[in-house]
Amino acid sequence: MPPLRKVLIANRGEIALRILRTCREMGVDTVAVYSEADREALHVRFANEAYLLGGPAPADSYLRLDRIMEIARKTGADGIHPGFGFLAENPALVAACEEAGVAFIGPPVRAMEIMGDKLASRRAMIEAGVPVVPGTTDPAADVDEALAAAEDIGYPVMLKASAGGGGKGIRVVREPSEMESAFSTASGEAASAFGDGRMYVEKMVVEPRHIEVQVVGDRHGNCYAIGTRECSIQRRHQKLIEEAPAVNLADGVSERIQEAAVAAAKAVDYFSAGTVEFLYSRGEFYFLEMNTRLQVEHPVTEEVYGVDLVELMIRVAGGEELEDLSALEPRGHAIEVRINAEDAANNFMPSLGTVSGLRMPFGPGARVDGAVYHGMEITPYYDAMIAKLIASGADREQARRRMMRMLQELHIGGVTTSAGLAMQILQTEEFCAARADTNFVERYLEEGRAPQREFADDLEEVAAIVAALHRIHQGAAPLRRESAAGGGLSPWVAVGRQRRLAGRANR
Amino acid sequence: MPPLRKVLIANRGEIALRILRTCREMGVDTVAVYSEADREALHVRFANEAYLLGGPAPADSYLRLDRIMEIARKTGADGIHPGFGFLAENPALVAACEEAGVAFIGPPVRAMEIMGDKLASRRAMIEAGVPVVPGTTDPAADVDEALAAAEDIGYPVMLKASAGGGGKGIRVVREPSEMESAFSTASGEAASAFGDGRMYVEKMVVEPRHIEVQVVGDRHGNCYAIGTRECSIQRRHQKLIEEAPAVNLADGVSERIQEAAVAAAKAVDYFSAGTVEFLYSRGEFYFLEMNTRLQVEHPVTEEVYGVDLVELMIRVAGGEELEDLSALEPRGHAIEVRINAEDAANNFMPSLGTVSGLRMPFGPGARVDGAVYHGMEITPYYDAMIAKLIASGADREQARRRMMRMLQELHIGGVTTSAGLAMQILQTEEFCAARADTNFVERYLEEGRAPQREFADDLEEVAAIVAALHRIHQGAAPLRRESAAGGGLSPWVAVGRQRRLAGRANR
Amino acid sequence: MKYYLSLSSGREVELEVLEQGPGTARLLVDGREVAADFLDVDRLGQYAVGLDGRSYAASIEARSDTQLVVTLAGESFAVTAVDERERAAGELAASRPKAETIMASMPGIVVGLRVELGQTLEPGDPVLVLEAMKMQNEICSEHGGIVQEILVEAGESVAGNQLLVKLAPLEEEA
Amino acid sequence: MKYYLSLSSGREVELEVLEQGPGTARLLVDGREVAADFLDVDRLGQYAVGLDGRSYAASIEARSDTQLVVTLAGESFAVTAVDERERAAGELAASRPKAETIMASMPGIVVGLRVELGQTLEPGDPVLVLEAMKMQNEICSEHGGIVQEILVEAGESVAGNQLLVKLAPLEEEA
Repeated sequence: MPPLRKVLIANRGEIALRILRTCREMGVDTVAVYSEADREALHVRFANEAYLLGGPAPADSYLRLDRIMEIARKTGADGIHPGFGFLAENPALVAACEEAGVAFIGPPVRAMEIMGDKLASRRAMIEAGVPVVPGTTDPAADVDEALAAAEDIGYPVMLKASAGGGGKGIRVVREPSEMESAFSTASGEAASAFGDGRMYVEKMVVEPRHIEVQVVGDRHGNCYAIGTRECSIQRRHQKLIEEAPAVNLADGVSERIQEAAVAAAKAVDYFSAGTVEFLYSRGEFYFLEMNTRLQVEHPVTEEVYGVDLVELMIRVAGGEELEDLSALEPRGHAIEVRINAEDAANNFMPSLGTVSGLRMPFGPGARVDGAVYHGMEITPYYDAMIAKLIASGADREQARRRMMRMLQELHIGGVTTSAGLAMQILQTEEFCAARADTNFVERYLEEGRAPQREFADDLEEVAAIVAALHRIHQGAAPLRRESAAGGGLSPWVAVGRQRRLAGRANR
Repeated sequence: MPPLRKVLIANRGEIALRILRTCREMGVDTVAVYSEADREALHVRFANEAYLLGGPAPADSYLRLDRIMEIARKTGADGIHPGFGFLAENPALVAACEEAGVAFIGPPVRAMEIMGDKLASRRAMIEAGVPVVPGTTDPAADVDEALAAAEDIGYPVMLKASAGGGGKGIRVVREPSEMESAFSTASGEAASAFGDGRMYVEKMVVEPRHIEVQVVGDRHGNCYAIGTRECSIQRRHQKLIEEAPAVNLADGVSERIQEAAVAAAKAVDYFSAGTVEFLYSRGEFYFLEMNTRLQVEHPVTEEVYGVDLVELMIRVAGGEELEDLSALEPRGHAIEVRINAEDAANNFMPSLGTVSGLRMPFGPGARVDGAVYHGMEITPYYDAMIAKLIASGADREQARRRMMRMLQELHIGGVTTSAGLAMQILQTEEFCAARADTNFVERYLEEGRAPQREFADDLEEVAAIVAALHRIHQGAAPLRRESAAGGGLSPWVAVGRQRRLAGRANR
Repeated sequence: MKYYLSLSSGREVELEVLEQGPGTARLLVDGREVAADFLDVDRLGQYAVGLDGRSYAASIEARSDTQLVVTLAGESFAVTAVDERERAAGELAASRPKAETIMASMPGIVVGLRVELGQTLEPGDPVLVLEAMKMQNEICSEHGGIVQEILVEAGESVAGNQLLVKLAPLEEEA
Repeated sequence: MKYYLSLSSGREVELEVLEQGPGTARLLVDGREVAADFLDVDRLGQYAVGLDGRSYAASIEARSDTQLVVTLAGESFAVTAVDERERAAGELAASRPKAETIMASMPGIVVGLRVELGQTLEPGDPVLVLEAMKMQNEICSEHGGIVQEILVEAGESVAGNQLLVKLAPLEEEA
């Protein structure tokens, strides 16, 4: 199994670009694939070769396994990296790669199958001695079965898609009356997302924190844990802020949870990069699931350990035996904020539009992983995540303040993003003390708390003044223009108007 | 001496923004000052307070010590950071700070005075047992004295401004006939830059490499070396590419040169951050000068050691005793490329204009320190450096390839930059082997070598095709339009024309 | 000219323009005088703002003539900015009951309808579920009302800003 | 239409447009057929280019109608792109001797004059020293010639593109 020389990246956006960057740095050629909506995307422009898959809808493009394999064959790619989402956890891609003699840059198909099935993975973990949350071992076929199982376990319970992942197809059920609606929406979501609507029922862990472990293994039987991450800042099971390492854990938990993660990975003969997710509550941790792929939040681990996880995946896929990764020394702390094109003030509605004007945060400790560019159109076809900011510092507080500084510098014109909410969360007592649980964000939003701002100025008043200045600058309302007898606009107003026109021509 | 709470930044551009970022992260308020050319600059927009100094010329703005001290008084700033350039090495600023009871964020005035004088510093170094280059100990008043000194030392010699720094006022003189013109231009440059045209003569070290040491001391007598940097890639004594740590040194040199640097700093009771520069040739090193300020290339040290040098400077200025910095562990390698608005293909002429469109490199290991933004006007008043790219990697080769990747991603519309030259240099055998000396870039340019490209494609042909496509896309030449009988342009041509108009309106 | 600024937090600011020059203005903000300068940096929404020596990097997105989103120091503030005449006109309009139209805020697929013709809705009641960017979003009525017209079916793809459901004002019922 | 592309390295490329559609073209490049597509991304100089499946992020700066700087994979290439008609017109012009004007490529200060009226210059000879951005730059003659007019004095501030010195063609002397 020789080192890979040409990798097809079966993905788009930020993660395609992330993989492409490492390939370029390794001297590995890249083949991009794209939908009609993505012809000018950065992952296409920066690749060595690029081929059209089909229409913008994922089913017509990034999920077209047949087209992807055809392009791999045509271009002579010797590896395929699936990124995350789309085909990343689809065993059919692994099988197709094997058939075509192309290296799949990911784990073995058996590990993917077991970990992709909530119930099979629970069984495997119990066998391997990894602690799991009490719950059913068989899926509930319908609402009645789910109700019966919940009765046994005791409310509150979690209803989870058997084939699920990435936070989709999950609902909390606090009492029997909520079961019917939760079951139908979650099952529908799961059926649409994974083609499998089966659900199972699990005890709800009280005030859980989401702690996870990065693991990397090779095809020679080596498997290493590369530290912990905390991802408790989430809304509807979508992570918003992640960090490494996890802090504020009971004594010995960091070591024990990493050992459990390696045991979990070894139980399925895992290789490549993967993440073992746990719920942590009051000193105890429980296996939640294993994501058999690279994760959105992988950069915080890279920053703390000075390692390139995509590089490791490519080397493992090329058959290389890894050096001893347990010798990697952590340094400092890293925090990631996901920038989603969505409007937190308007029920997190996706914010579509054209990105006009972009000011990304630079400077010490500031990493940006993103595929966003001036002129980019945010379409409804794909995930709302358009960039990730990663702040590293000597300690958690420096990383936190650095991230605030980065968010202050960020400007993405034309769309509304989740950056403002992240800014508020970073300044809450709960975040500062590292004791937010996975329900914190939803509680925070429900409470409608006034933000605790570390910035001294009265920002609300400043915003009001700026809004007024904008109107004055624009020559303001029609009423005002009417009152300007003889059409005599002030020079300022005239300039303002010309500028607006120029700005429009550019959009 | 309490911790600083409000810092006035007596500088502009990239370095002002760099300092401001750390202040914000430390919770220290910032006062920006600006010239009429810089009202909309990022260092102004991101500061807490901002005040106009005067006209665009430095003498009317960033060199106006009186105005700066007045603003410090008015705003209640308790510290002043001078950055580099402008007043950074001017003892008058230190004196004014002392008089006003404001902390100068830099070294003691005596260290600045000694190190600011080439001859005084030579004497001090000889006394402290730090090796120096053979040369005169008194300045040459005129060409004849310089000729006599050179005769004693033996050609080739270096002619250096006594008050110099930053590569200005330096010339190589290979034989007596070159002395007159070299003396007059160098002395003129020095008189204009430092107000002091005195020159001295030094033996020219053969095939010298520029190796320097970052030192940081506090007011409690502690002084530490934080590793080495290599800055041999320079043209006309202006550094283009810098890296940390210096590699390919003879055994024991890294340790001995750091010890010598600390001895040099201690000889002048140094505190704050400073750099001791050495020439290195064939296993030996010689003291060149000490820069008593933060340096352009400080980020490579920050990346390798995980430290924030501006933070250390602010803490030292607040009277804090530093933790033991010799305990800092280096990790990996970092390379910096300066992006100057200048045209290497046209004798490095400054490239002025408006920045239109900006695509900065992101991703793992990519740091950008810059003050450049879409719409920024590059004026002739200030330094040509508009950004710095810093690539960090697990080793030198990863950092080098990462920097190439970053340069490939970089796009700064509207101006010509030095990025292309850096890209070529990074791919030379000499750079790859870390054996380029300080004359390498000039030799490389004179030779007119064909670039050794690691990118497989025939880029020249692609560039030619792209140029043709651009012309075709634009509806091309007037000749073509004439030939379109009846004014019937193809839809493509029409669209191309509209787009061009829109683009222009935006500029 | 006077401006009335309302923030989404409920806060109100009253502002009067005392004097204006090119890029500068002297303002009276809730009775306090403020010297302002205001510079459009890139014609793409970035502004350099100075208020009595304080400095701000502001971003402005105009949702309409009077609905502005101002981003400052990492946070966004929705501001309704009306001048004195618009305010007088607005007060008149506010006294009339509101008919409501439910629009698609983005292109997507209607995966479920939650209402029937003639049904009475309270403010905040769900109207339909729209799927976009792989997330299902419940679209709710702002003011409530009576379902007058349903223009889409479940399963239908809709464009951004497409009209989906019309509500008649509740008051008309009484 | 045929295009003649000259690179600063001296390389020449001949290109013929066989067919063109919106954003696509079929080209004959030095006799080899190439399928191209070309997309203006941001109207600010960034283009997405595809050539037979190879992909490029190209930046283009137009210095004039025919003088283009193309940046690709981190390097910039100065390309002179003329079509067949321009080439025919150009060949005519090239047969005439060239008068040269020395312009200020940027605003700055003339810190030294290196020539006198009537002096004969070889190609590459220095004409004057211009200080800008704190660096002194020697401005040289491209084609050489006889100094006909000196329009500035040492110490004078000059604007960008200001005419500094006029040279008469050398051939006129003979």
